[in-house]
Amino acid sequence: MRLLPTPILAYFAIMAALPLFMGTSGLFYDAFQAIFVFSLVGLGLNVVTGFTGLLNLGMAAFMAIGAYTFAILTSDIYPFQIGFWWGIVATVVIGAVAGFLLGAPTLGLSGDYLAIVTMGFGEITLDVLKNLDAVTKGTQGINPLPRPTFGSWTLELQQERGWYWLLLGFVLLAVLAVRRLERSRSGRAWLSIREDALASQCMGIPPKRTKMIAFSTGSALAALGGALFAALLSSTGEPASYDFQVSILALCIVIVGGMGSVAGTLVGAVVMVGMNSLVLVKLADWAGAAGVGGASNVLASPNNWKYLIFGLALILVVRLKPDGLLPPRLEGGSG
Amino acid sequence: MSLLEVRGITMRFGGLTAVDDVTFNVTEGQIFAVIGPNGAGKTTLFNAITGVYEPTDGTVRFRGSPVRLEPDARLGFRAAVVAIVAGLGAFLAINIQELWTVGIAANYVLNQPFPWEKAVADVLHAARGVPFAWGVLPAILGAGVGAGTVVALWQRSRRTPDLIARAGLARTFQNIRLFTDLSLVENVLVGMDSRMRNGFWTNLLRLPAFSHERAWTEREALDLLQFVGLSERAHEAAGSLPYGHRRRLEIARALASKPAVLLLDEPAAGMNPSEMVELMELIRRVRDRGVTVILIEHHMKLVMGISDRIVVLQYGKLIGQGTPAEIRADRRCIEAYLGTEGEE
Amino acid sequence: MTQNLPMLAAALALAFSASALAQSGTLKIVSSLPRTGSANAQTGTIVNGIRMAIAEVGGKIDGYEIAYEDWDDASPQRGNWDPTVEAQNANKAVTDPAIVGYIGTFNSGAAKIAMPELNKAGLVMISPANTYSGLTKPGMGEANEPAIYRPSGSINYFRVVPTDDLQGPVAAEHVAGSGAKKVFILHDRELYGKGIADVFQKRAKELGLEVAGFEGIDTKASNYKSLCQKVKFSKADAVFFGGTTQSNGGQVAKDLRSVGFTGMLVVPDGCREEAFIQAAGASNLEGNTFVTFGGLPPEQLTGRGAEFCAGYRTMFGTEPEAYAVYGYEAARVLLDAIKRAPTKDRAAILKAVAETKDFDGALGIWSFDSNGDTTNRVFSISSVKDGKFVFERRAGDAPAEGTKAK
Amino acid sequence: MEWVDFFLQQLITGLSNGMIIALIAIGYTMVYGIIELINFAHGDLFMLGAFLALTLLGMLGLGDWSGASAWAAVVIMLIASAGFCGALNWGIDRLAYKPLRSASKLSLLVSAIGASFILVNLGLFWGGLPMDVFAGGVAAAAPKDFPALVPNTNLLGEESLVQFTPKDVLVWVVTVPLMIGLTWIVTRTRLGKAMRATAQNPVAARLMGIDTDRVIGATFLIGGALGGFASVIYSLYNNTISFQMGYRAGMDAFTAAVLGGIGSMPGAVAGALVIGLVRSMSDAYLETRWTNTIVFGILVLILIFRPSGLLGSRVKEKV
Repeated sequence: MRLLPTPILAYFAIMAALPLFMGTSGLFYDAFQAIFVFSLVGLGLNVVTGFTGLLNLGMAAFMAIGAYTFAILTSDIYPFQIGFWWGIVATVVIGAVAGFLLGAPTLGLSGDYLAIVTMGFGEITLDVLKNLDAVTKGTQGINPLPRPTFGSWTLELQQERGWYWLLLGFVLLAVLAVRRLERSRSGRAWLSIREDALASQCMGIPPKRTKMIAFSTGSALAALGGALFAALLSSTGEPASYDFQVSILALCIVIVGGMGSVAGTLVGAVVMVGMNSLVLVKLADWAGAAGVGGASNVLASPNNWKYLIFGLALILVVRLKPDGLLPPRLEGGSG
Repeated sequence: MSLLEVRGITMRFGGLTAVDDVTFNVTEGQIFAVIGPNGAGKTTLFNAITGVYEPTDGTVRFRGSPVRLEPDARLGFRAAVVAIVAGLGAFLAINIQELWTVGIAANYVLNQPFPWEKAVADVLHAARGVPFAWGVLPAILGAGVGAGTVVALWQRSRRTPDLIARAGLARTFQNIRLFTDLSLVENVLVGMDSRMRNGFWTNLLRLPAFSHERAWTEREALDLLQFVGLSERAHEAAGSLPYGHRRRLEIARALASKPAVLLLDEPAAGMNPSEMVELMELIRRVRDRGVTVILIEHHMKLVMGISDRIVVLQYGKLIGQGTPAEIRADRRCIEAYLGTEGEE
Repeated sequence: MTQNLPMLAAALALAFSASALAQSGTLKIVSSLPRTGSANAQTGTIVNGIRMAIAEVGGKIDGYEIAYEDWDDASPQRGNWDPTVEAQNANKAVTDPAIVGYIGTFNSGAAKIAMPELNKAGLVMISPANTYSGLTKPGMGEANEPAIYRPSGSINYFRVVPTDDLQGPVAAEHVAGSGAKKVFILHDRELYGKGIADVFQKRAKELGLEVAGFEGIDTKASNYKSLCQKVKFSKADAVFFGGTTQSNGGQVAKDLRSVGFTGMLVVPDGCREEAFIQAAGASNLEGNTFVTFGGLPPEQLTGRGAEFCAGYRTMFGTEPEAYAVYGYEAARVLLDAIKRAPTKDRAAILKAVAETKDFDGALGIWSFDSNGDTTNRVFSISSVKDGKFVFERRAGDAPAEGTKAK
Repeated sequence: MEWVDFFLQQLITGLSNGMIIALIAIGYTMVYGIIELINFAHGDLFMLGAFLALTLLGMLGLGDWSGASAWAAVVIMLIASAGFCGALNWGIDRLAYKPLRSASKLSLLVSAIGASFILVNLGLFWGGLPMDVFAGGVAAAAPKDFPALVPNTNLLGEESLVQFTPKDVLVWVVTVPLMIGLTWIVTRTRLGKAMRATAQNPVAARLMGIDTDRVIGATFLIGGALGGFASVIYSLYNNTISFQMGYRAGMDAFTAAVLGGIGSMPGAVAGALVIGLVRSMSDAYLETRWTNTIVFGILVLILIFRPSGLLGSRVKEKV
């Protein structure tokens, strides 16, 4: 099988060409930049949950670690100021180390015990970021953050297309990395653990080591996503920007897309984040245009329906496509 | 010397003794069978040998060694490193606010060069002023918890199936456990993992060693599939195989690690007579590759036909062992087992 | 392959429909406030205030139609303001040439994200609710604040609410003035709550109050009984809570009383809404609870303010809440500037807003200072009686009439 | 000896909070035990139970609650909320989980997450009902005051520093018999046996003639009903409800279930009591802002040394 099967190639071709038809700014860019950030987080979670079968409910924590690492090391409110690119490198490394530190003592736990530990880790991370305000600026967030430079040229925040392609480039790199790993010894070991942990162990696959590599890889990708998220906003936002709901969003991306499918994760990110950033954002506008809406009571405001629509959409998707929109087999078999 | 020595293995689950003080030796190159009625503790014995269960009592020695991690310098080193890191971490976690303020915030002026030496000196000075309860105590606590964690985790991983598999004991399962979403080749490649040398980075960056290893492992995997007669379906998903072929794939997967011993748990279960003949043939060929075979089996024809040596279990106890001819002559064995099941 | 094409097509279609068209002759005002989730209660009244201000000018100024859009900067995932959405809103506003004014944000954290973007575009931004001092006042926040919010070098951000650095001391002075000796400070660890608690603590120490404790609460906890018992056992005779109704102020008040704490409780303007009394239970606030608030409460207003209250009642059928008047004031000052601006473009309107002087607003007569802050420094202190906020006295920089009488 | 008083006080508070968590945790652990689903919607179901109770109070009329009439109202609310949550939980199972029985565990999880979002939204709507108890519904999202039906008088005498109130009594009087009853159902009745059988091996249970769908439905019903009981007790104890309260309640309960050994009912109770105590001790002796960190830190530590929780048995996979 090819490293990048047709659906993935098609995705990148379409995505790379899309901005040519979309003008140079607008909601489209905001939505798709968010989609790409969450594609990275989703790819990370796909390694952990999709390939290795470890339920991780704390991806947002790794995003937060990435965002804050990047911010502390690059923002001009601190003396480090190592610049955008070294910041990204440091973020990936710290993300992997954070994954290792959480994983080392806990990856021996079975399924849902691990899930609650990762969920707890998410809560702890938020609290620590909030409480250590001398370092993290508490709920203020750290800002401003540097823009990426290419030689002497700097990508400014308004250059939406530039950011779009930059992020798409990062997604492409991540997809390449994940696909390469998936189709190597590490990937086979991950899949074998998901398929049958005991048989895998009896075949000589060391479970903890293997899970640890998956966990660190996933965390590193999530941290990268977090750093780019912060760079896009030029601020880390407040710690609550990385709360449990974000972890849930990442999980929904992977499962709705199709567990263990790289193409599925990419599509899952488009669907879930797109719904979040386009459909639900436009909902009030559409309702207003249709003459619905107002502040007279709780039901009249379209904003009050967002949870309901989001929830219904989730239930419907898994009901109609229990294996995800693009399960691995459609990707051309994992073989 | 025997290849595998089983000494006084006992397995208790709560009040139930599934395996009771079983002792036997397996010599290299044999086909060795474990028989006994249902519930005699055969699979439990296998699980105890392969590390799936930790035996309540008794030892298993393979090539004279117990195949388990012993406390060594590495463990001590690891515990020490983790203790230091955790201790420092606990100290920092509690005092980072103060230290950061003293070292970084107080010394940094926007857009001015940062006086690193002064910052370090300030931090060290401030660290010395941290009260005992907020400095030394958390550090000791952190170090203790860190070292304790290392030891607790190590304790649990002393004799795990992967260690035993890597030592050279491969196995199959009574209720076939393939990786159904993986292709046949990939199943075999998973079995070959212990012989692969390329690490994470080699595979990620596709360094030259990657393609070299990929080439020889895939070739060997295909050879193994050929050996068990499944090479035509090499790239299909294992889940699509018919039942009879799954056994063969499981055997190929187990052989991939080049084991010295292959443990087969009821390989002929659910097979028709002609399939069984093929299986006997396959087991012999496995033995001829130099692999010692230990099998659990109900089909007397198969067992008597290929085994060099047999042990008989009943209610977890070993009630007899010997060559097929000796077992056939042993009254207790016949009563316990052959008398009822032999009519099959 | 066949699976993902429809998805992409759908995304494409959406993106096309998203690009808005500028209509000539229409000036658009948008507000960016958290409209999903728990803050909706307060932001709803702000939006009402804005709608009312626009309705008062008949939706038209100098022949230009005034269109208003109520944007949400919260997402259902967060149930609160979401930095991504706020950034989207800012970008959306910058790129729509018809938009001449941005009313927002509710949360100071969100303002940090929107401010530099709008600043570069020269789009005027008026906040009805941000109180974090660092957004406008040099030296009050981080070293690089507020310069980082003004990349263009000029000011485009204004606010109609007095900042935390003024309100905190007012509360501290009230506590000290009441004869309390020992105060326990709680805060919600948010930008607003922690910020105001910090300045409260500073002022309280200056005034010679003993600070028995300074603690951040967990805003999602089901109760604070243990914490409140700690307050009670500390023998503090006053508690200051820096936080809002959303950050569980009601539960804090309730648990303080339920464990038998009888001292004074002082809360800032984030709690000055009916919802706070509802959440805390009126009986728990009766008598010994005080709320500080920038400006005078609706019923104390005279002139414009009184008109506002009457108008609000007729238009929406409810009493205006504290924040309604801020929304109203923000929109009015913007509309006033649009009217004064010689040309109806962003630059002229921005200039007109910055030049606002002695504005006859619902909150009194005030101007914007050189930082973009309101010169209105009148605070009021209210208590709760029979489930209603009752005006106690004026406080702050303005002459404190009637202080002595108390 | 003030510090003794203070400590005793924390013990009382911690245990009462813990018992409320325990009731919710049992709902989690029962559902988990039988279909291995982390039922994300459970916390939000609990939230709706509280809204129903408040609505009922509004319909009964907010008079002067005292003595017998207050206790009668409590009983009515308990029964109504338990019935409502039980039925709702059963309905959610039918609509959102049952069609996914054969699908992967994680699809089921996403369905539960979806259900949770919907319930939260319904809670928001509910808070906007034009009733006096919801303050006319003008501020739907705001937390609601839950009238103090149970007096806050100190049973140890008004001069005692330690407070032990009828609220604490209520928590124990309701939760302990419920747990005993539940234990009886699970260990002694036919339904209980069927539940345990289905939990152990649904296929075998079906072969033995057990209608597993009915058993699973009954489990959701009972688990939901416990959530309903818990919601009333919670509301009477804390006196505030909000449409977002399900998240924390659910998280605490789920943590308790895992801490005690997921699937084990005594474990859930033990875990909940530990969490209640740790929370109140940390609030009282350390800092509130670190409480969550301490709770989860302790959880991780316990799981490192006891990977199956406090009372969970280490089930070895059958090979």
